[in-house]
Amino acid sequence: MKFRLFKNIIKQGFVGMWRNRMMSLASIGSVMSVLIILGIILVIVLNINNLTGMAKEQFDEIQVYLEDGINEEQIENIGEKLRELDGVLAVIYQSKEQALEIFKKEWGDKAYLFEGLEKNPLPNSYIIQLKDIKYTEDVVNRINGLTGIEDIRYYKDIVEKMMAISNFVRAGGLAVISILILVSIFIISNTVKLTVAARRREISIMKYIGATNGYIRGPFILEGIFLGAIGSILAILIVSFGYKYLFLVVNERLYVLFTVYMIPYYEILDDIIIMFTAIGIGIGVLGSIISLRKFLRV
Amino acid sequence: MKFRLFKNIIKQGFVGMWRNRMMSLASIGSVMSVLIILGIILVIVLNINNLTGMAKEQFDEIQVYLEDGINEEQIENIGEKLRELDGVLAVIYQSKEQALEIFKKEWGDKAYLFEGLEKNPLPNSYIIQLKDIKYTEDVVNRINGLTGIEDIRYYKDIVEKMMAISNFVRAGGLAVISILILVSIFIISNTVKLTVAARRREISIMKYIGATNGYIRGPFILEGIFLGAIGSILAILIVSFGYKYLFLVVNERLYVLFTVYMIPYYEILDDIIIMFTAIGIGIGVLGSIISLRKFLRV
Amino acid sequence: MIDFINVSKVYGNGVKALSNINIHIDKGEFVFIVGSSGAGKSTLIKLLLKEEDPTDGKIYLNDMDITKVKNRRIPYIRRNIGVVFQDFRLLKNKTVYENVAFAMEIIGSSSKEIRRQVPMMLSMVGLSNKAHSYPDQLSGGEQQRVSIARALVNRPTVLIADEPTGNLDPDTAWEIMRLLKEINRRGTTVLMATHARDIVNAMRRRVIALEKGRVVRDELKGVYDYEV
Amino acid sequence: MIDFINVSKVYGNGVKALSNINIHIDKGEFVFIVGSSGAGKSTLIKLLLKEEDPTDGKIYLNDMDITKVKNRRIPYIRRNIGVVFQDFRLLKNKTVYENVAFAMEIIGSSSKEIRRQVPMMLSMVGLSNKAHSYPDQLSGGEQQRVSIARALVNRPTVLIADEPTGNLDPDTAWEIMRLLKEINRRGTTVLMATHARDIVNAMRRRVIALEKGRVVRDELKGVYDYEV
Ligand SMILES: Nc1ncnc2c1ncn2[C@@H]1O[C@H](COP(=O)(O)OP(=O)(O)OP(=O)(O)O)[C@@H](O)[C@H]1O
Ligand SMILES: Nc1ncnc2c1ncn2[C@@H]1O[C@H](COP(=O)(O)OP(=O)(O)OP(=O)(O)O)[C@@H](O)[C@H]1O
Ligand SMILES: [Mg+2]
Ligand SMILES: [Mg+2]
Repeated sequence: MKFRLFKNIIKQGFVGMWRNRMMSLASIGSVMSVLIILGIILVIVLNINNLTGMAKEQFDEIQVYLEDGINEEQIENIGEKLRELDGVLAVIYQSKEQALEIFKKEWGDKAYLFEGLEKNPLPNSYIIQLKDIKYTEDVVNRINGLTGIEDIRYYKDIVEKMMAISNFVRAGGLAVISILILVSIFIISNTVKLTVAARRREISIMKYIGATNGYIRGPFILEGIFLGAIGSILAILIVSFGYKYLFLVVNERLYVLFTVYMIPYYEILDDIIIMFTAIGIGIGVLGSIISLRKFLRV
Repeated sequence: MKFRLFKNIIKQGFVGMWRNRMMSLASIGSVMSVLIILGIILVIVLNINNLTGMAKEQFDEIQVYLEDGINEEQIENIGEKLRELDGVLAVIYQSKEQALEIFKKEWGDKAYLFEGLEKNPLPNSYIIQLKDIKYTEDVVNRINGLTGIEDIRYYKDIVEKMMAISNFVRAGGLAVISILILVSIFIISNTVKLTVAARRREISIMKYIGATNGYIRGPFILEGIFLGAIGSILAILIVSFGYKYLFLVVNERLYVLFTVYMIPYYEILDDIIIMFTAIGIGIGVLGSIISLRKFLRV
Repeated sequence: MIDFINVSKVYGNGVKALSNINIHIDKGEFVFIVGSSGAGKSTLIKLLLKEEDPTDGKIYLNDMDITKVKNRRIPYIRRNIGVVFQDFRLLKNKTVYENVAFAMEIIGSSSKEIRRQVPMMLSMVGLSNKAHSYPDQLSGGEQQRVSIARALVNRPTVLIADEPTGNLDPDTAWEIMRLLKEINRRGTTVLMATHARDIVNAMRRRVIALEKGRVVRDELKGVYDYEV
Repeated sequence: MIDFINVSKVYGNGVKALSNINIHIDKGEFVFIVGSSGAGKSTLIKLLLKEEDPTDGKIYLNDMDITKVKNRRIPYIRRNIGVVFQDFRLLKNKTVYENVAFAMEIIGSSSKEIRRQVPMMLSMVGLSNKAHSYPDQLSGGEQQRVSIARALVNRPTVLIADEPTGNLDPDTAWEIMRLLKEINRRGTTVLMATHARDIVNAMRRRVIALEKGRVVRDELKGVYDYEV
């Protein structure tokens, strides 16, 4: 008997969805719209975040200029000490000759301007790659204690600004997404509420002829799940194909500047599928339950 | 009599809104939510656009290096010709001594490295400010025809990339906003459709006792206007205060890096008020009219 | 006044509700329409109100062929007819007073007229003390009487009533019938679908009997049926 | 079986619908409840169904005090009672067949039982040919008969009917009455609010008369009133 009841509930969920086609479309449309908007924001936030992360990586270097007078052994010595510091990933030696080469390369066809130099004015240096940008301050303080160091060049200001931007974008993105999820639950629960309100009479009649709350709630919740699931599938398709298209277009037209900075669509797909399905179905169920509460008290 | 009818319609609009409190709240909430989302996207797009615009301005310069051998008069002559070119806003002369000063300044406390130079390797130059970046190519072509020019340095690649970004952001922003407006009309018209569906019986009864379509439509449209207007006022308040807060926070915490790049909140306010009010009321009216059509055929 | 000429009605699902109906009703007549459940009485009334369109035939009301009338004109036709619906059709979110007043508002009556006319109608159907109740707060018979008050308040030239006493006890039913008789005496044409054998037999007015969508009897001073 | 003990009902807006009602009904009785429009008949029935709660007093059904019953248990009480509502209360988006079948589905009947029982009930109320119509496509009387079929399909121990013949012609009404009599003969307690004087007078069963919310008459083998 229990199984028969269950079968009836499922059947009614489907039948209800079909008989209230227009309203079902409205609900699916709302779930879909909200998830698409969420997707757009998500893509923007993820990409900005990604960009910041990449920029951060490029500034996690410290350049240590060595005094001109020290000998090979001392240089080696300093190198050893640097390598031992906490947070240091790698240490690369750059002799003054290498530095001049790089310098000239940077000036390109204007390099002849420096041909007239009496002697190489550039110092020997170590380039330190950090495990993470957050170690900058620590490492710099330690290096200051070493002898034979002429100057330390690091991107403290830029580093700090980048960190601030990164945190700001992450927090902002989180806030926007939270607001959006709240907004979407609000919209959907309103839609479902109106759907339920339009069937208020139906619900009260069911109660009057002896249907239990569970029996009445069942099909509505199932309907909510169906609607949410369909809405999220549509949204997943639209957002992922949309992003894929965008990615490919960008890839073609602006390849030099952009491609590396955009998260590839296949990396984002899994997250979107899991997130959207969960949110879509969650919204459907939540909306149904919230909306039914009031009308079941007959 | 006409006036009495009109008064009745207005009264019914208000009464209808009040008696269907829950559904009115739902509609207002939807208009508001959509406009807030629109506002967020709008603020993002406007700011990115603004940033690109500013970056563009910084690259609308062409630097023209002059041959070392030419005399004062020839230099003057070239300057005159440059000034006469189409699209040129201003032309500034930079002597080789000034160039070296700037060069040294850029190197800061490492400037002593260049003390040993036998002679100033830098050339005299003109810096051309363009009216708009789009004139770059033209101007460069003309300058190539002049004598006494050693080299022209302009940011063609960067310019082109910036233009591409700018166009991309503008088009993307437009697309996102268009989608959002469509989505919002869809959501609202669904909400109103459900509201109307819930009052379908009411409408058909009115028709059966002899009310004209205009008489029935009036209060609903008025209700739509009220709901849209209230929704947009709330959205305006939230978006503008939100943006103001964000602006002030950014101003305080990240002032060096950011403030100049963010559009001040007072500049954005007018646009938001006009845009949101128009869209809110438009959505309300459109939603009502679309939703009523079907039910008036009794 | 009212003419049905060869009227047939087949509903969308194939149900033949009326076949080849010919009825002529003069101004000022009082006509009962009787017939078993599902005979087509309500359908006949729905055709007059243009709630449904006939599949065939012509219907004249006040010498106008209403089967040809434009959608925009329908409300003005309905305003000449007061209707008591079988399912009442009251506006749920308006009080009794507002429901009756609404019928006056839509034709643009002055609020002075409304304030005078509505309470009078309500007292005539015995509902003065329920003026500010909502339809949900009324008994079945009370709702039916609100529906009657609304149908009469604009003094229509034709009154159509679909079982206006179905939910009323005999005493109240007779009071309503006295009201309809009075209104008819003052010149209003009355068309009433009913199952109330007592009333039909006692009133001795014209009776049109329907059976399976056909007119099987049409007599002046008739009775409900011959089994009495 | 059914006991009303000092029951009063005052609606939220202050209307005193019932005052101090005391009624005892035995298993297997057939009881008419009569009274003018607004006397409190429907309210009495709504109390039995827990559609409304009494302001005062106790109501026993099958020796259970239903005024104290928990919300969760209400559906199970209602399943013992078949109800014909004055306003039919059919599910608009289900066909006639589905409406009747639904009452069986909710108590978990097998589809075999449903397929046997529903057509039988529909033929008993004369609606076999309307099984697949929606309520909107039915005449008033047909809707009322669907409501009766739904009330009877689960063979309830108590049948409550609120003016089950209000929209029916006399012939159909008598057929329904024969059905109710038969069901009563098989042991079902029947409680019927009605205005049908003919029927009450012909049946000679117990009559409880209400007037302004009070029991003014309670007779075995009674009549509708003394004016007959
Ligand atoms: N909208 C509809 N669609 C399909 N069939 C309909 C519709 N309305 C009525 N019918 C059918 O048409 C026939 C006549 O219905 P009608 O309502 O005119 O009967 P009636 O004489 O008013 O009956 P009652 O006395 O029970 O109210 C019935 O068989 C009914 O089922
Ligand atoms: N929900 C409600 N709120 C307030 N008053 C109500 C409500 N329901 C009914 N009433 C009032 O209670 C009284 C009794 O109503 P009830 O429906 O019981 O009458 P009834 O005997 O069934 O009448 P009828 O024969 O007309 O159906 C009436 O005066 C009615 O206006
Ligand atoms: Mg009918
Ligand atoms: Mg009643």
